[in-house]
Amino acid sequence: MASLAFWNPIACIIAFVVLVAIIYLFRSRGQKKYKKGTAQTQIFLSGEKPPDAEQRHIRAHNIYWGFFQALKQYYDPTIKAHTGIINDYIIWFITLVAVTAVILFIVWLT
Amino acid sequence: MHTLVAHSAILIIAIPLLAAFLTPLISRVSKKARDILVIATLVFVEFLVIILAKDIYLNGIHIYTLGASSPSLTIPEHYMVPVRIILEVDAMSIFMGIISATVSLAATIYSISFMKEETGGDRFYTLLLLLVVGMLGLEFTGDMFNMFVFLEILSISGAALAAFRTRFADALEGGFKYIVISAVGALVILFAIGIFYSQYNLLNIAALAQAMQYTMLDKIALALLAMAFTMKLAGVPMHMWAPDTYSVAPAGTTPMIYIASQACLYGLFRTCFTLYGVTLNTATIGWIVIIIGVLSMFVGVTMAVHQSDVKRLMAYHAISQSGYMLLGVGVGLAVLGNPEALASYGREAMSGGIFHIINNALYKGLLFLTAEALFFRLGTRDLNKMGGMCRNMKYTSIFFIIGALAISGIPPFNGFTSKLMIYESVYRFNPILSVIAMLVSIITLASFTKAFQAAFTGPALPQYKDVKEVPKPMLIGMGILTIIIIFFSLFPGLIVNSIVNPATDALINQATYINAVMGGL
Amino acid sequence: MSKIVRTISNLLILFILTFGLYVIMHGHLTPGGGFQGGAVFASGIALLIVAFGSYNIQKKLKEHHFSILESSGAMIFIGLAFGGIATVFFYNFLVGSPLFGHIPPPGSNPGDIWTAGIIPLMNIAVGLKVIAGLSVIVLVMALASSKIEIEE
Amino acid sequence: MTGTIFNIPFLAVAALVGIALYIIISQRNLIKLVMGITILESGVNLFLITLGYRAAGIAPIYTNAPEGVMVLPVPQALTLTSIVIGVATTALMLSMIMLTYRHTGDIDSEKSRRMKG
Amino acid sequence: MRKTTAVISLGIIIAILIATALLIHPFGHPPSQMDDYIIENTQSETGANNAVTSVVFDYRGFDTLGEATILFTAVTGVVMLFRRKRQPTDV
Repeated sequence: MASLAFWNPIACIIAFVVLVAIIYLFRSRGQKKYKKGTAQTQIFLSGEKPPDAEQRHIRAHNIYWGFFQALKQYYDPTIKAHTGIINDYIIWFITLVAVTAVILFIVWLT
Repeated sequence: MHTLVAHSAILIIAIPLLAAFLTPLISRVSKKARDILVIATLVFVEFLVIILAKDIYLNGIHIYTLGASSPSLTIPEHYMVPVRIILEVDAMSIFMGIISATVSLAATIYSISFMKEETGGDRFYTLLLLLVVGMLGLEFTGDMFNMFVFLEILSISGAALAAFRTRFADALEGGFKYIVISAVGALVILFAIGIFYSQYNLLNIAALAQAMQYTMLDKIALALLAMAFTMKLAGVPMHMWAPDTYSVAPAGTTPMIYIASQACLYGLFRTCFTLYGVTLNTATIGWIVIIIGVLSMFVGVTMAVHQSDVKRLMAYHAISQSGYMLLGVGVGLAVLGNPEALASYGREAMSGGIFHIINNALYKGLLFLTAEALFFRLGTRDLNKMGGMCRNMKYTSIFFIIGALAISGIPPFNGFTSKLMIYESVYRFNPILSVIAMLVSIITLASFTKAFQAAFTGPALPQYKDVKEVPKPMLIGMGILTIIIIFFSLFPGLIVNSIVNPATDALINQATYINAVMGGL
Repeated sequence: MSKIVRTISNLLILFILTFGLYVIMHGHLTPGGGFQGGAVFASGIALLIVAFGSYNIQKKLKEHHFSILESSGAMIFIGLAFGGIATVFFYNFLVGSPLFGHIPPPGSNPGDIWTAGIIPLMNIAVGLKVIAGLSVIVLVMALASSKIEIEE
Repeated sequence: MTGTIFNIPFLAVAALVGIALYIIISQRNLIKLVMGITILESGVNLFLITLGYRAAGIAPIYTNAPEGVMVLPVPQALTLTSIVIGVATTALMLSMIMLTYRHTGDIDSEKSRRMKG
Repeated sequence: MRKTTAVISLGIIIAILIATALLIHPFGHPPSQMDDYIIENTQSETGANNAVTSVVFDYRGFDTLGEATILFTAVTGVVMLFRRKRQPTDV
């Protein structure tokens, strides 16, 4: 396989191990005074009380909001096409059969 | 041992069938015996598939004539056409067979703990075994009508399984959509079989391929067959049933229904490459396959990013990944009539596409199982309601990360290998297609980041404080797939050379397939 | 249903079931076979269900009886197919043996029931299966439409 | 193209399949949809069985057979298989519709739909 | 839009079907290389007088096994769908 000659998963594994070693090095040089369960682990928000866990979690529908807004012109018709009605699924099917048959016919003519 | 190998093709189909008939009787006696029977059957099938695969890679195509006085007597003495049903297992069939058997085994082990909390377990396992029979039969048969029969077994058992959780209205809706799509598709395929029968009075694939003249009627049959199989494998724009069905199917069966649709992909390839082969205007149909593939990749992934239901998200990714296979193999099909281009990049594109089938079956199966694990513990599929599951479900989140990295094509995981093969070879065919494929890969990563962020990271939510890790059988099921993924990631060259390239050659060399039955007549 | 329907069904059922069995048994000689005969037989049971109501039938004919019958029919069928595996799966191993093994004279003949090897046995197995399968479908759907839940 | 007039059975097949497809794509009532699929099935079955007819043929059964050319047996076997498959599919579809109706109180494919997008 | 597409496609499909009906072999004169073998040899090979049954259970017996399996699957599916449920339903 020509495409695999220059790429070897073992190299990736070695790179991964080296990366883990570097991370471990950074981590071992961190603050030794850190202790779990004390005020150190609490969220600090300028002295305010932090919001609930419910509020802090970024929900799935908020992620990539800008992406969907930018591609609104693509997404609106696409989602509208996914009607969820079984009859429409069959319409797509017979359309595709018709288109394929017509293409094969045209190619045969030329 | 020799006898076992000689009969293994039929035993792979008949043993799970026998077990399926036995399951309702056994489960009246003992539930435990039933579970053991099902698992033992699937382990035995896996074993048979492996020894059959070994035999095929050593000795070439395996032929089994049902009901004749000898398995190799394909054509009756002093006659010129095959009359009986012939099982014809070549490297491509056994490649699909390995996928089906492996994923089914993992998914069934996974299902055991799910079934402890549901009623109707004996029916569930019966249908599960019948689904395995349908897949393996579709892949191994060498007869058009027999293929239709197994397609129906696969569809009916798949639809019944998808509707298994009858307490939810959407489960019934998903099952109903699946069976309507399958019924229409299968009837269209039967119509095409009738067209072949009217012209050549043959039903055997190899004999039909030899007799094929590519008349006007054959063109009509090709359009019907190709589109019916494409609908069954959920190619855009006939993909809309797939998210509905995959998202409602109960634990463990989602990967199997997905693999069943991959068996229909095999049906499409068998039709295009073996049945029609070079008699067909391959560039035309190749381009049709490529366009459907590109559309599937793009529409699938962009719709996936938008989903907030975790299983729908993965179902759209399943559609998108099928696009890669269609693209890779479609490029091979488009240059089939051009030996120079085929040797320089067409064959590698096909290898990439076919390698992607097995990679995708593994990691997509793993991802479906992790999604089902979330549903099993949280009782919801809505990503908006999840969060912080890393703390409660450590192993599941590790499995999810591995699956997500593999599907997004991050090195060193196996998804990268096959995608790289597709990118490289497709680039030499048409650079734009390759660029779209890479873009889709990036959006895939983005959407899995979203799913991971929403479900697994974030602060511990109070309502899920008591959520525990999923039970052991589920972890074993996911673990099997993970181990195979890691193995495939470490030794891609070995896999490509030993099982993928023979499968590619089996598709390209139509004459070998024909000669195995017709004996060079 | 009314008394007339019930009386007539009581009379007819015997003929329907006998005809069904005849079609199953003579599948290798005359038009028909396991599927057709099974369908005739199951239509008799469907007639009973229509005439007497699914609730009354369900007291006598339970769903699991049919399930066992169907599984056994399927097992006999696949078992006969396995019987030939010494040669090939589905090999007609009874041709030439005393049981159903006669070879009929070529061309038009009056028909001999001891011919065709495993085919009559397979007809019976498939007949059992179809009887059980179609009856259980009709019974379960009739029960479900009258909102009676079936026993597991 | 000779003998076009004798191809009327095949035209009947075309009509049945066309009608069935029209029903499947236009009727929103799920029961009618299933009826459409059943008609499609009948059309395909008719197609298979007409393929096997030989002019002035007799049934391919030797028991007390009169003299004459026999029609092809394989299409009949295929049709038998196809009919049983049709029965199985229809039964399962109708059961699903019954349960859908219990859940949603509707058998309209648009109003009983829960999933889209 | 949807209606127009559907009507046009249906028109093309019906045209294809009619073309099939006209292009196919004349009714009553099919090619018969495979079936002639079965008609000739059904009595000597299987011993059955009824050629259709010999096709169903011998020459294409595996199809029949599949067909019986389909019926079995459908019955299993129907019984499974109407099984007694432990959990309450969501309506």
